[in-house]
Amino acid sequence: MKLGFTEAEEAFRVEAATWLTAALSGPFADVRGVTSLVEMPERRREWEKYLAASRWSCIGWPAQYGGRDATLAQQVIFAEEYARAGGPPRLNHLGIELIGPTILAYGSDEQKARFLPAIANGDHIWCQGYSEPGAGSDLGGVRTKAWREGGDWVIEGQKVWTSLAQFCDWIFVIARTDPESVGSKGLSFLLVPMDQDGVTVRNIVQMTGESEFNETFFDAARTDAANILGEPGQGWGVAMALLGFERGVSTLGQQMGFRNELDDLIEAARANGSAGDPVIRQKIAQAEIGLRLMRYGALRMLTASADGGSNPAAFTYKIQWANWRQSLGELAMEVLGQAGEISDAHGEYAFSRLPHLFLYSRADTIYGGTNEIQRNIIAERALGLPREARTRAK
Amino acid sequence: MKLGFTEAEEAFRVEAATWLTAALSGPFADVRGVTSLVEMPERRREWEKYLAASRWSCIGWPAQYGGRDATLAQQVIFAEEYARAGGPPRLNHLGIELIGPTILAYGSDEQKARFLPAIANGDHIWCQGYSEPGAGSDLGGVRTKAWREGGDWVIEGQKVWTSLAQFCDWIFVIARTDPESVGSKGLSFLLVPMDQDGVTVRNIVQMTGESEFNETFFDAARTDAANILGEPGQGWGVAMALLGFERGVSTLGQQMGFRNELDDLIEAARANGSAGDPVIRQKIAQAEIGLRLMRYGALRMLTASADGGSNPAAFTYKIQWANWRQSLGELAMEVLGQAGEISDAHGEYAFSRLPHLFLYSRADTIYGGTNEIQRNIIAERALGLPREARTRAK
Amino acid sequence: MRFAFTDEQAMIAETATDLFVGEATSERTRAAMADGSGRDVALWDSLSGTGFVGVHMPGDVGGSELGMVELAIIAEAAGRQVAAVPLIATQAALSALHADGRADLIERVLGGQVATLALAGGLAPHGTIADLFLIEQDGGLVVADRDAVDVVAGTTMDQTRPLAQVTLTWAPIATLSAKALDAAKHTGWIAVAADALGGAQACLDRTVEYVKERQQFGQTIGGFQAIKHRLADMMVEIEQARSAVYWAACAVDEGAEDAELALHSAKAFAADAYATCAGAMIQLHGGIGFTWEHDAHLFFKRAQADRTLFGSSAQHREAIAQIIGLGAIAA
Amino acid sequence: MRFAFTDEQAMIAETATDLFVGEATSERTRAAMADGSGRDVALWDSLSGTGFVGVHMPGDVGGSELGMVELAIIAEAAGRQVAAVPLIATQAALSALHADGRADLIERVLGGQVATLALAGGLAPHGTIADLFLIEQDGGLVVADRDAVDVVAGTTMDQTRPLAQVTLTWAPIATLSAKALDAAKHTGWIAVAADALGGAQACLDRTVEYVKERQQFGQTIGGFQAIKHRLADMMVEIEQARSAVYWAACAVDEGAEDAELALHSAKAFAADAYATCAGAMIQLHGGIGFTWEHDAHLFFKRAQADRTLFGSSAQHREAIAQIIGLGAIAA
Repeated sequence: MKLGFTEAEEAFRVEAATWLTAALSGPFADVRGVTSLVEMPERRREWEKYLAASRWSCIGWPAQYGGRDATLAQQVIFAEEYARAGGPPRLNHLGIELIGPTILAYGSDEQKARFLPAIANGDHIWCQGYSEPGAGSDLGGVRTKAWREGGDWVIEGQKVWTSLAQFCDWIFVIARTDPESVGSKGLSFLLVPMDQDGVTVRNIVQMTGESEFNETFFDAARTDAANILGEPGQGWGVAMALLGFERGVSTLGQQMGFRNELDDLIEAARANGSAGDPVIRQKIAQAEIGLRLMRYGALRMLTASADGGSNPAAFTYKIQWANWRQSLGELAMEVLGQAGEISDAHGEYAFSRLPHLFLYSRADTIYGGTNEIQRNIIAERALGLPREARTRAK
Repeated sequence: MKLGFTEAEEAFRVEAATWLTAALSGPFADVRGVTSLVEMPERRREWEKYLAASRWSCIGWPAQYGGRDATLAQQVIFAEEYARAGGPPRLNHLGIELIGPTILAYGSDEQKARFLPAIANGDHIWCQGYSEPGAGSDLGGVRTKAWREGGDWVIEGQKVWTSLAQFCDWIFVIARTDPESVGSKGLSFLLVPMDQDGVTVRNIVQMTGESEFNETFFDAARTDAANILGEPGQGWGVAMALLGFERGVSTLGQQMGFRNELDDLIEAARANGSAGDPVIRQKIAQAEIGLRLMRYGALRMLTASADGGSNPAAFTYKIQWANWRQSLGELAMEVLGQAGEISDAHGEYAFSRLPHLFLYSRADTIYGGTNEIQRNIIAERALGLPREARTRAK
Repeated sequence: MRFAFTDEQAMIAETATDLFVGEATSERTRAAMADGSGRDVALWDSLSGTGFVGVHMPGDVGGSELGMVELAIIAEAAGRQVAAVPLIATQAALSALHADGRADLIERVLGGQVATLALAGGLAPHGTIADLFLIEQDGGLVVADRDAVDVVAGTTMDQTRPLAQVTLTWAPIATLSAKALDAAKHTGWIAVAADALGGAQACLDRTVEYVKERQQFGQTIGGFQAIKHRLADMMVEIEQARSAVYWAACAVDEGAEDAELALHSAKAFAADAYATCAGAMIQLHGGIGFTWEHDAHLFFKRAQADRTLFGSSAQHREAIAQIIGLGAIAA
Repeated sequence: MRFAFTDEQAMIAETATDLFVGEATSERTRAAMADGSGRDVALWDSLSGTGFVGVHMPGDVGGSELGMVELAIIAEAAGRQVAAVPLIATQAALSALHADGRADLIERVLGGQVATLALAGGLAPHGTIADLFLIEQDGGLVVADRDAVDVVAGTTMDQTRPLAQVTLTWAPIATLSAKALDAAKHTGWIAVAADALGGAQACLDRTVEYVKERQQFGQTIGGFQAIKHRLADMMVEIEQARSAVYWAACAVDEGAEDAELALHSAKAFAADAYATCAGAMIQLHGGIGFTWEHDAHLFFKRAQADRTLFGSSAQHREAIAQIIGLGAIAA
C-alpha cells in the first residue's frame, strides 16, 4: 500500500503540466476554466484535436489507436494536472472513457480500426442512447426497435437524456432487435451516425434554465449492418460492461471539478463571514472529508482494476458522489443565504456557479441510475440480498 | 380552532392539581418523580387503588364503571397536571388506556360488568400478549393456539415482549383458534388470568441491563369460555381496534415524561457549558420544536377522536415520537461527551437518566410496530399506495 | 380547547382552495413568472375582491375581521398551488399598519395596492412591482412610496416571488413602532409557514398521484417499498408542519404565552419540511421532475425561498434556544 | 501509487483475522466484561506473543518494524470481533515512548504490561488495569507508574473498554515531549478509526447474514427494499471509512503533507460510520437486537466509545475547518 509517486512518475507530471499549461495559457486560453458542459462546444472540439495531435487525448489507450499505454499512476497524474491547469470538460468524454474502452473489449479488429482512431483524434464525438421516456432507469423496458433491411440496421424509437447530443457525430443505442423479447433479452448494441435525416435531436430545458440533455428521435434511421457491438441480442451485456467503465480514471477529473466547487463555497463563506459560524464549519469540514474520501475510494477502485480485479468501493461510488454534490449544493445556499437566490442576470434565467449547483445537483441522484437503483445494485450484487419482489402491474 | 381552556376547565385544573399535589407530597411522596417502568411496583399498585378511591384512575370512562365521563379538555388537563405533580408511570396503563376501552367497545354487558370495575379500582393489572418469537411485528404470523375444552379455552404457545408481565393479573392474548387458518384469519382475542400453573413468565434482560420485557409461556393455560372478546376467529379486528386506542389521552402523559428528559438534557448542557455551543443549540432547539409539535399533533388527534372522526396525524404519531426520543438520546450523549459513558455505579450496570435514554431509546423504533412497519401503514392506509410485494419464502 | 377547524373555517378553506385551484393554474403562474413580475394580476384582483388580502383587518377599514388561523388557511391554499401573488408581504405589511392604527395606508392596500416588507439584511419580495415599501430601520419600520426608494432587482431563483434590494432614498411617508415591526414579522412568519405547509402537501399529493400511475420494471412504482417509505416520511414531516402552523396561528390569535416560541417553530419547521418534500418530489419523479416543463421545480424553488424569507431556519432555531433558556453563545 | 494491500499486508490481515475470530469469541469477551477488567488476559498474551502489540516498534526494542498500515489492519481485526483488549491505548503509548527514544519503557510494555493514555479532559481506557499511565500535561505527556496515580472508575457503558479518571498524585517516572504527544495521538486516532471500521463491517456482515435467514410476513426479510437499502447505505459509509483509515495510515507512514487532515478525517468519519451501522444493526434485528443476550449492543456501545475516545467527531471536524483555512470561529 503506497500513495506516493516515484521519481519517474513525478517527471511525467512535470511533462504533462508543462504541456497543459502552455496550451491553456496559449492557443486555448479561451477555454481555460470553462466548467459548463454546454459552453463553447466548437472550441472544445478543436481542443480535443489539439490534445490528440500531441497524444494527450487518451493516454490510457494502446499506442496503436492513438494512446500512450500509460500506467495507472500516469493516468492519475494526468487527470490531476489537467484539472489543475483549468482544462475544460472533455467534449468527447463518452467516446474516450466509455465507448472507446467498450469497443476495445467487445469490438472486432475492423471495428477497432474504424472507430478508435477517430475517437482518439477528435473526429468523432459520441453520445449515449440508453434511457427512454417511460423507462428511465429501467433498461429492460427499452422499446426502441431495430431490424435488418438489406445491408443496414433500421432504427425506430426515441431516447431521452441523450447528454450533449446536439454536438455529437455518433450515438450508441440499445435497441430491441428481437420483437418477441422482453426485459434484458433480445437487445442489441448499435453504433449509429447522427448526421442523417432519420435522427432528430430536440432540447430538453432543465430546471436550471439550460439545455444539456435532449430527446433523440429515430425515424427509420440507418446504420451499416457491421455497426453492432457484440452479437445481435447480446446488447445487454455490452451495455452493462460499458457502465463499468464509468468508474475509470475520469472520476478523478470529475473530482477536480468538485474541488473547485468546494473551493468556491469556502471562499463565499469566508467572504460573507459564515466561515466563522461553528454550524457551517462542521458542514464544510464534512464536505472536505467527503471529497477526500472520494479520491481515495477512486484510487482503491483504480488499483484493483489495474490488477485485473475489482474493489467493493466501486459499487458505492455513484451514490457517494451524487449525495456529496447534492449536499454541497444545499450547503452552498445555506452559506449564501437569501442573497444566493438573486443573480445580476436580467431577463435571462442564469445563476453563478454555487446557486446553479444547488439546482443542477438534483439531477445527480437521478441520471446514470437513480439512488434507489444504486442501492438495489449494492444490496443485490455486493451484499447478495434477494432480488426485488414485484407487485402486479396494473 | 381554539387552544385555550374555559374558566370551568381551569377550575377543574385547580381541583385536579390540588388533589394530586396533596397525594404526591403526602401518602405517596415516595413514588413521586419515579420514572422507571419497573421501579416500586407494589407501591404503584397501591397508588392505582388510591387514585381509584377518589375516582381519578380513569376519568374518561363512563361513571358506571368507575370513571367521570370527563370531557376531552378535562382529560387533557388531568394528564398535564398528573405529570406536573410528578406522578409515577401508571402500572395499569394497558388496562385503563387499551384493554378497558376495547372491552367498552367490543365486550358484552357481562364482560363489561366483570372486567371494567376491577381495572378501574386497581384490582386487575393487565399486560399484552401480541408479539411472538419469530413474528415480532407480524401479527399475522401468530402461532400460539387455543381450543375449547369443556367450559374453557386452553392456550398453548409463547409470547414475547410482554411488558411488565411479572406484575400483572391478566393478559390479553391473540391466539389461533382455527388450526387451518393462516395470516389474520382464524385468530381470537382471549382474556387470560396470569395466576395459574399454565402461565410462566421469564425475564428478558435488555441492553440497558434492566428487565422490563418478558417472555410469557402458555402451557395448557386456561381461561373461562366466556373470556373472549368478539367472536372466535374475529380477533384480528379487535386487536387492531385496541392498537387505535394507543393514541389516546395517555400520549400527553407520555409527552410530559419526554419533557422531563429534555429538561434534564438542557440542564446538563447548561451545567457543562455545551449550551453555549451553536451546534448544540440548534439541535436542542429542534428537539424543543419536535416536542411541542407532538403535543399539538396529539391535540389534533384527540379533538378529531372526540368528534367521532380521525385525523391523519394519528398515522404518523408513533414514528414521530420514536424518532424524536432516539434523537434525543443521541443528542444527550453529544452533550454529555465521554463523561456520559461512565456512571458512579459500582458492580451494577446502571446509568442515570440521559445515558439510559440513549440505550433504551433504541427499542422505541422497534416495539409497538417497527419504524418500517409504521411507514408501510402510513403509505398503504393513509396514502393509498399499493400493498407490499412479497418475494418467495425460502 | 378544540384543535380543529370550525365550520366557518372549513368553509373558508374550501373557498380558498377552489379559488386557487381554479385560477392559479400552471399556465397562469408561468405567465406571471415569464413577464418578470411574479404577479398574476387577475388572481390578485380576485384575492382583493373576496377580502382574502385583508382577511385579518378590522371591518371598519374594509377587512374581514378574522384572525391568523384564517390568514394561514388562505396562505396554505396559495402555497398549495405555488400561486404567483404578492400576498405574504402585503399581509405582513397590513399587520404593521394596523398595529399603529394607520387606517389611511391600510385602505390604500386594501384598494388593491401591493405592499412589501424588507427586514434588516433581507430582500423585499415582489419589490419590483410594489407600491408601498415597509423597511426595517432603527428597531421599527419606515414606510415609503415607490418614488422614495431605490429598487435593484435581478433574476430571482423563485420566479413566483421576485426579490429586490430596496434602499430608502427620499423621505418616508410614515414611521412605525417596534410593535408594528413585531406585528409584521408575526404575520409574515405565519404566512410563510402556511405557504410552505401548502406547498409541502402539494408535493406529497402530486407525487403520490404520479407513483400510482407510473409503471417501471413491470409494476407501478408506488409499490416499491423505498418509494412508499419516502412518501411516508414526507407525511410525517407535513403533519408536524400542520400542527406547527395552526399552533402558531392560534397562539397569536389567543395571545398565548408561548406565541413567540410557536412562531419561530412554525417558520423553521414548515420551511424545512417543504424543502425536504420538494427535493423528494423531484427525486421520485425521476428525469421528468428535473425539467422546466414539469412543475416540480416551482415547488422546489419556492421552498428554498420560504426558507430564507424573513429569517433562516437556523436563525429561528437560535431564537428558540434563547427563549428556552440556553443563555448566550459561548465566545 | 498502489492503494491496495501488499501480499505481506494481506497475510497479516489474514493472520490477525484468524486470531481474533478464534480467540475473541462472544463468550470470552463477555467474561472479560463481567469481571470488570475489560481484558481477555489470554488474548492479550497472544497479541503480545505474535508481536501484534508492538507491530509498529523497531526491531531492536522487540517490535515488528512495521508501520501504521499494519497497525490499522490489526486494530480493524480486533474491532470486527469487539475484542476486549487494551490494545489501542497501549499502542498509542508505545508511539509516544518511541518518539522520545524511551527504549526502557517500551520494553516494559512489550513484555506484556498495559499502558493507557489520558488526553486533556479525557478518561483513560482500561485505566483500572493499566501498569503505565501517560497523561497529557503542559503540551506534552507525563509517564507514571500505578502507585503514582489516583484511579477513579465506575461502571462504563462499553464494558470491553472500561474508562477511568486518572490523576497524578506522586512523581512521574518520565516526561515526554510535544512530539511524543503528537505521536500518541496519531497512533491513537488511527487505531480507533480502524477499530470502528472493523466494527462497522461486522455490523453489516452480521446483519446481512441475519436478514437472509430471518422469515417474516411469509418471506425472507432481506428481500424487503427498505432493509436492502438501509444495508446498502451502511456499505456506502463503510467503504468511505475504509478509504479514510488506510489513507491516514499511509499518509503517516509516508510522511505526506495531508497527514493531519487524513488523521482527523479518519477518526471523525469512521467513528460516525460505526455508530450509524451499529444503530442500524439493532433496528434491523428487531426485538432480539435489543437484548443483552445478543451481541448487537456490544457493537453499539463500542461505537459510542470510539466516537468520544481521543476527541469527539465535532472536535476533529473543527480541526479540519482550521486546516482548510476557515479561520477562527466568529465571536
